[in-house]
Amino acid sequence: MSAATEVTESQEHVPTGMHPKKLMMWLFLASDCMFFGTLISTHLIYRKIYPDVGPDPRSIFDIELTTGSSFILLMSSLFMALAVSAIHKGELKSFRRNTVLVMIFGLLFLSGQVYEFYDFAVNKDFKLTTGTFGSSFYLMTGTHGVHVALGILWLGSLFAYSYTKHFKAETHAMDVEVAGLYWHFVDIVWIVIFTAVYLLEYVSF
Amino acid sequence: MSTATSTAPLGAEKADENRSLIGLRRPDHTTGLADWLTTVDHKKIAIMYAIFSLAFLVIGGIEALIIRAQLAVAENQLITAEVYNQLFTMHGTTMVFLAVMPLSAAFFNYLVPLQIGARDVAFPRLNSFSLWTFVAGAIILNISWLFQAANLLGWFNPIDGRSDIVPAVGWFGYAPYTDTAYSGIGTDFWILGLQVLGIGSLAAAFNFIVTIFNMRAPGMLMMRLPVFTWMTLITSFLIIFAFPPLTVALGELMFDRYFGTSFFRVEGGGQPILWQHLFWIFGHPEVYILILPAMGIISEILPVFSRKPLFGYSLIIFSGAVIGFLGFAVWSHHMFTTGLGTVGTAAFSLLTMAIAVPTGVKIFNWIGTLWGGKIRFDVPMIYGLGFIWMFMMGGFSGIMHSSAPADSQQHDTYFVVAHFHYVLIGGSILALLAGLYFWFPKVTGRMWQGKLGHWSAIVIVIGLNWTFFPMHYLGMAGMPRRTHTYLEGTGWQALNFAVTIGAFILAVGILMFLIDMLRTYRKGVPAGNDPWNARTLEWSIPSPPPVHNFDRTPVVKARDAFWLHKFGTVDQKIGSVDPGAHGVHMPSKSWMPLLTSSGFLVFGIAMAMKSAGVPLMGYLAITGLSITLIGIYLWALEGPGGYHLHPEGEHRPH
Amino acid sequence: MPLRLSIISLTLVLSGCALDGRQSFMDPRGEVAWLQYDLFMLTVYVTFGIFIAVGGTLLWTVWRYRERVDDDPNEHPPQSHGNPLVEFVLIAISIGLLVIIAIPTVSAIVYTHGMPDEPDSLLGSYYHGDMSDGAEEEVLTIYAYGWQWWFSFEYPQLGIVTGNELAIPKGKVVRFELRSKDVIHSFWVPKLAGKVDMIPGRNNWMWLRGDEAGYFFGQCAEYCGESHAYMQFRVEVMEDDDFAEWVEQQRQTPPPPQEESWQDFVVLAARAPEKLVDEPAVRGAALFYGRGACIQCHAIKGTPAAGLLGPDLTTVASRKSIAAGWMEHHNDDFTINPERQYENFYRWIRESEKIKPGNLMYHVSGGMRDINLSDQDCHDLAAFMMTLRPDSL
Amino acid sequence: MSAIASADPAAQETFLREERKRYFTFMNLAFLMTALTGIELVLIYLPFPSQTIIYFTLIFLSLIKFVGVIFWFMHLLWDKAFLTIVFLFGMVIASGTIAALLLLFSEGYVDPAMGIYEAD
Repeated sequence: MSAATEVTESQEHVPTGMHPKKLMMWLFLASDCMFFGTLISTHLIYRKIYPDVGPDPRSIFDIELTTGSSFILLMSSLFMALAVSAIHKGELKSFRRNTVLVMIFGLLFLSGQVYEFYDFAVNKDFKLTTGTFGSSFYLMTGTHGVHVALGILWLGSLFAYSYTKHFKAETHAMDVEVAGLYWHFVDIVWIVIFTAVYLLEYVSF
Repeated sequence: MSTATSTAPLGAEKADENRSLIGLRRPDHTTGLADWLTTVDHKKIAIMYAIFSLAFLVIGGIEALIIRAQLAVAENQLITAEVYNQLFTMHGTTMVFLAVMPLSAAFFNYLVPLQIGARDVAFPRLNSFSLWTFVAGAIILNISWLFQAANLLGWFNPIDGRSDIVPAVGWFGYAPYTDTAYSGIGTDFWILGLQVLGIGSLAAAFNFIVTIFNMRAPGMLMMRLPVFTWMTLITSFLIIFAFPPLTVALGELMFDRYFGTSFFRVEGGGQPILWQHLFWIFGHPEVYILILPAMGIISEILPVFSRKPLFGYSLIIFSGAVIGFLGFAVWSHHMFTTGLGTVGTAAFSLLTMAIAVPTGVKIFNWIGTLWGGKIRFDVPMIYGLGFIWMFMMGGFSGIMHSSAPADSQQHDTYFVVAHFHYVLIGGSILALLAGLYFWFPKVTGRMWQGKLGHWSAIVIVIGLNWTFFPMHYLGMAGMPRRTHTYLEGTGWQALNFAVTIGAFILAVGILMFLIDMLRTYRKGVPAGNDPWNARTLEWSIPSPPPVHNFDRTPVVKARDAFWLHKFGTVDQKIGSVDPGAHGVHMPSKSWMPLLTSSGFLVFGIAMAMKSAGVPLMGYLAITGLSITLIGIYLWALEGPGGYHLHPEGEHRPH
Repeated sequence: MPLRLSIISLTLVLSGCALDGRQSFMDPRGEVAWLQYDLFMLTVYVTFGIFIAVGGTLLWTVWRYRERVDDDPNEHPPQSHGNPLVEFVLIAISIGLLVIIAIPTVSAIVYTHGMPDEPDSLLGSYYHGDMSDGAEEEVLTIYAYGWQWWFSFEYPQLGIVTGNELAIPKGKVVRFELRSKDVIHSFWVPKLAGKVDMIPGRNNWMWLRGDEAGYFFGQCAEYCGESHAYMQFRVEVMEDDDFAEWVEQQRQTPPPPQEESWQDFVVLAARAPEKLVDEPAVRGAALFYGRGACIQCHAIKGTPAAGLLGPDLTTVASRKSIAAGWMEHHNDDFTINPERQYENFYRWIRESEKIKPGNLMYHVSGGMRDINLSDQDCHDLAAFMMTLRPDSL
Repeated sequence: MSAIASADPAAQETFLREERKRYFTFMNLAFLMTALTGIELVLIYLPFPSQTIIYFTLIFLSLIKFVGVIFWFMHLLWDKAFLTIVFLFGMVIASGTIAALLLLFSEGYVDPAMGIYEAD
């Protein structure tokens, strides 16, 4: 049940040997690299040219919390990989268990982000409108959060779909794998953001 | 005609299978409006793309004519500065996003599956979604004219300071002029329209890449692909890498306007120059998105009318790829006057010059194709030769721009206007018109009579040169672009008057072209399968092609497959794959792409109205997004659908 | 066929247009513009050479290999697929031709992006009046600000401010610091130098050298809103003595039309308008400082008018145009025509919104839109404007 | 590449064995990445004399995690090379653009006279 895909079937001959949905997803992810690349470069440019404008990131960031969030997202990626593995093996129960874990960890990550935003905005007076730092920080991490939320929605739909009679491990393994690719990509974007936006702020030359 | 006469879904007994999880049935209209709204047939989608884009070509052209009428004489009062600014903004945006890009998309859609021997694109419903999303974006942009009319009649009044209703920020909308302090809700229409158009373009590009890689007929190796398909592939890659920066830039601008961020707002520390960088990171590849399909079309037409294979096939493809790749490394040459610094200016200057090499290679190879051939001057060829000549001239002024110090004089003058109209009309549009003539017999099965087509090509080329060649001199004489009038003392009157006459000649040419197309469609003589003695697979099937394209999937043995099929050795003949007992599998129609796209339309207009201060519009915008989400779910739950066709008899390429 | 068309339009163009028009970059009068002109002509020669070679080949090919009536339609020409050697040679030639353009381009970029080292151009070497400390050892630096839709020019070393018209000494390097007050504008005097944008939030600069005395036309070259077309300015390149005199003139302050000081005049105009001399210029001055609210935005040095949003009017009547160069009142020899000048002042005050739609003077709150000026008031203000000129002019 | 589509029981058996092996690969990778994340946190608190080394170490560590996810979790190691090429193409253009933008922007051009946000 991947949205927006319908392959013209009975194309016996696939010259590249790549499933169209998978190829499509990788193309989308390549394109998304440019998307997040632009968001991240906006942030880094403003941090570069206005290093002293806005609040000091070290005084507002809660790096332990963010590290925890990163850990959570990494773990969700592990379960995602296991869920994909399970569906390929035809183990529906294992697939469901792992998918639920992915969603739980995804939700944990999101609640961490919601807490972080709340903490910044209310306790530390760092808002969306707080100059360029606030603008680029919130738009970038917020967009990432939206990606996570959409991923949870997608996996949740697949999870619910797996209880219907239409769901078969053989025919839907690719749908799960494609959703998994998306989820992992969201994870690697966070790996980049965690280093470029959070950790490197703590390095002082 | 095709022996497979039945286009209705066969096997009504399978109707249950076509029901979705929640009981929705896939539509199966075969006639009327519903057929066009729900179709997933790449050929019908292509025809709709073509019709919409030609309509917008006319609208954009009328805008240009009003602009030229205003500039015909010095200190003219025909239209106000405000309307003039709206006209050039909408002219640019319309021509780039609503005329040339979708016209290229029409060719992608029609030809790629035919040229690679496929039944349809890889994701037929997604293809339909791309079309309707394009339509939604086009409506969002152009509905601003209606709101302006309503405003003049007093029916619609935006909140104070937002009364600038039609976009007037130029097609690249430089910040901070796009901020709420300087421009009205026209900018919102512009942002949202482009954002929606971007979604449609991205979806189409993913679709074509997958199609070209995965749907090729047996034996259609990458290096046997027709050049047009190759250029489609490169263009699609450009789209998937170029549009995300635009999406982000527009998103940031939207946040500035709606939520008070300061990405480009100087009061909050934003740097307006960042917008220029992000826009041109998109904008320069976009230029190649406009021209590469045209190059592909020309590379198809020249060999056919010279009766000779394309000269340097691999080099043409390689240079196309190099142009595409370098396109991401030269964006700042649009910004030579913004103070990039010595190193930046020099680097972008040199990289820009480098692009001249692969472009030159293409022109050399086209001449090489003509060399030693037997050149037949039919209408597509006249347009095609006009393309080479005009595109070459546009390329020369391009080389002149690449020298940054010289460019600092030409930048934002009519010299630049002349340059990009030579490459966009003389390049893209001439090639697209050549392609329309070339494939028109295939699409409609009709062939034109008389010489109107020849004359249209000649009049368009005359009008083009008459209009844009003097603009070089206007630029040298210092006339800046985007000025709605000029003083008498500047000495620009004579040329401007001449240019205006030229613009009307060009318009007459386009009109002749439209009349000829319409006349041929109504009264053309039957064209036959292969009127040009052509070289590629699409000419091996009936005109117009049957809904399933190929009765039997062809097996390709060589490049220029159909030519060698006709004139080559026995082992170069096109083979075929037996479809087997279950026949040809066809995708079912669907309402869901249209529904999903309509959510964008609601969202776009509601957001602009929110900016205008109309109450409750925020909720309507959310409703729009919900419609899209519901559409996606219903789409996914629609079930696989599909039906089988049994083309009767032995319909093979002959 | 297209070549013939090009030739026709070329002749048409050459007869219709002289490239020595007042904003033509084909008629350079300054060091930087010359450099850019030479580079441009180099690209023209190179591309024209390619045009002749490639275009000629194309024409010849099309002619030579056209299908003839007596050709057998079923006969196929030799099916050649390409020739790597030809391709290689052509690519090499293209690269060679580009190098011819690239080398002077890079050297010109480096040259125009750095200040030339010319001792003659130091301010102390040609100007001997008052200037700020240390300015003798610097080149003349002018801060140019773009506004919607006019320019202001500050000479911080010399302590003068002017609007839309500025003067620079002949043969001396002048540095421009380019700033914007609202949206992006571009500073461009085609005959002196190519353009550099004025971008809000960003420090841009350029240098230029006017090598010939004269009156030069400039224009904003970046789309900046409704009245973009009306945003022009003038640069006067002067001999050293003339420049020194011009600076002195710009420093003068106008005497009050009545009373000892401007303060007293303003008070009188407000408290006892009946005691004012009944002359148009005096009534106009009273309006300017009183009901007209002009001083909200305009400054006249040495008087209570110190507004910052509009052009400095201290010596406005010494300028050869108003409304950012759109309304001209000079004779052919660039001397002022007083009748046309008066007419321009009157029309500008009377109908500024028609002349320059969207302008701030009309639209600002408390601006002309909100003030009901009678026809007589406009004449009075125009008469007052006519008095704002240094005595010696 | 859904290998279960394969009807061949032998191939199916190989595939399942591969999948079981991957389970441990995934586990090990996850532990490694957890450890790396921990190290990153410790690194920024270390009073290390050369911050440059820390800077590059952090980038290097995130690169390891990045490669780990795309090649193992996302199966690029076992998939068609073409997918890797497509994705890396996007990565190269994106990182090239980021690098070029960062080089083009510098503090020197910022106009301090304009209203830059001040921390309160």
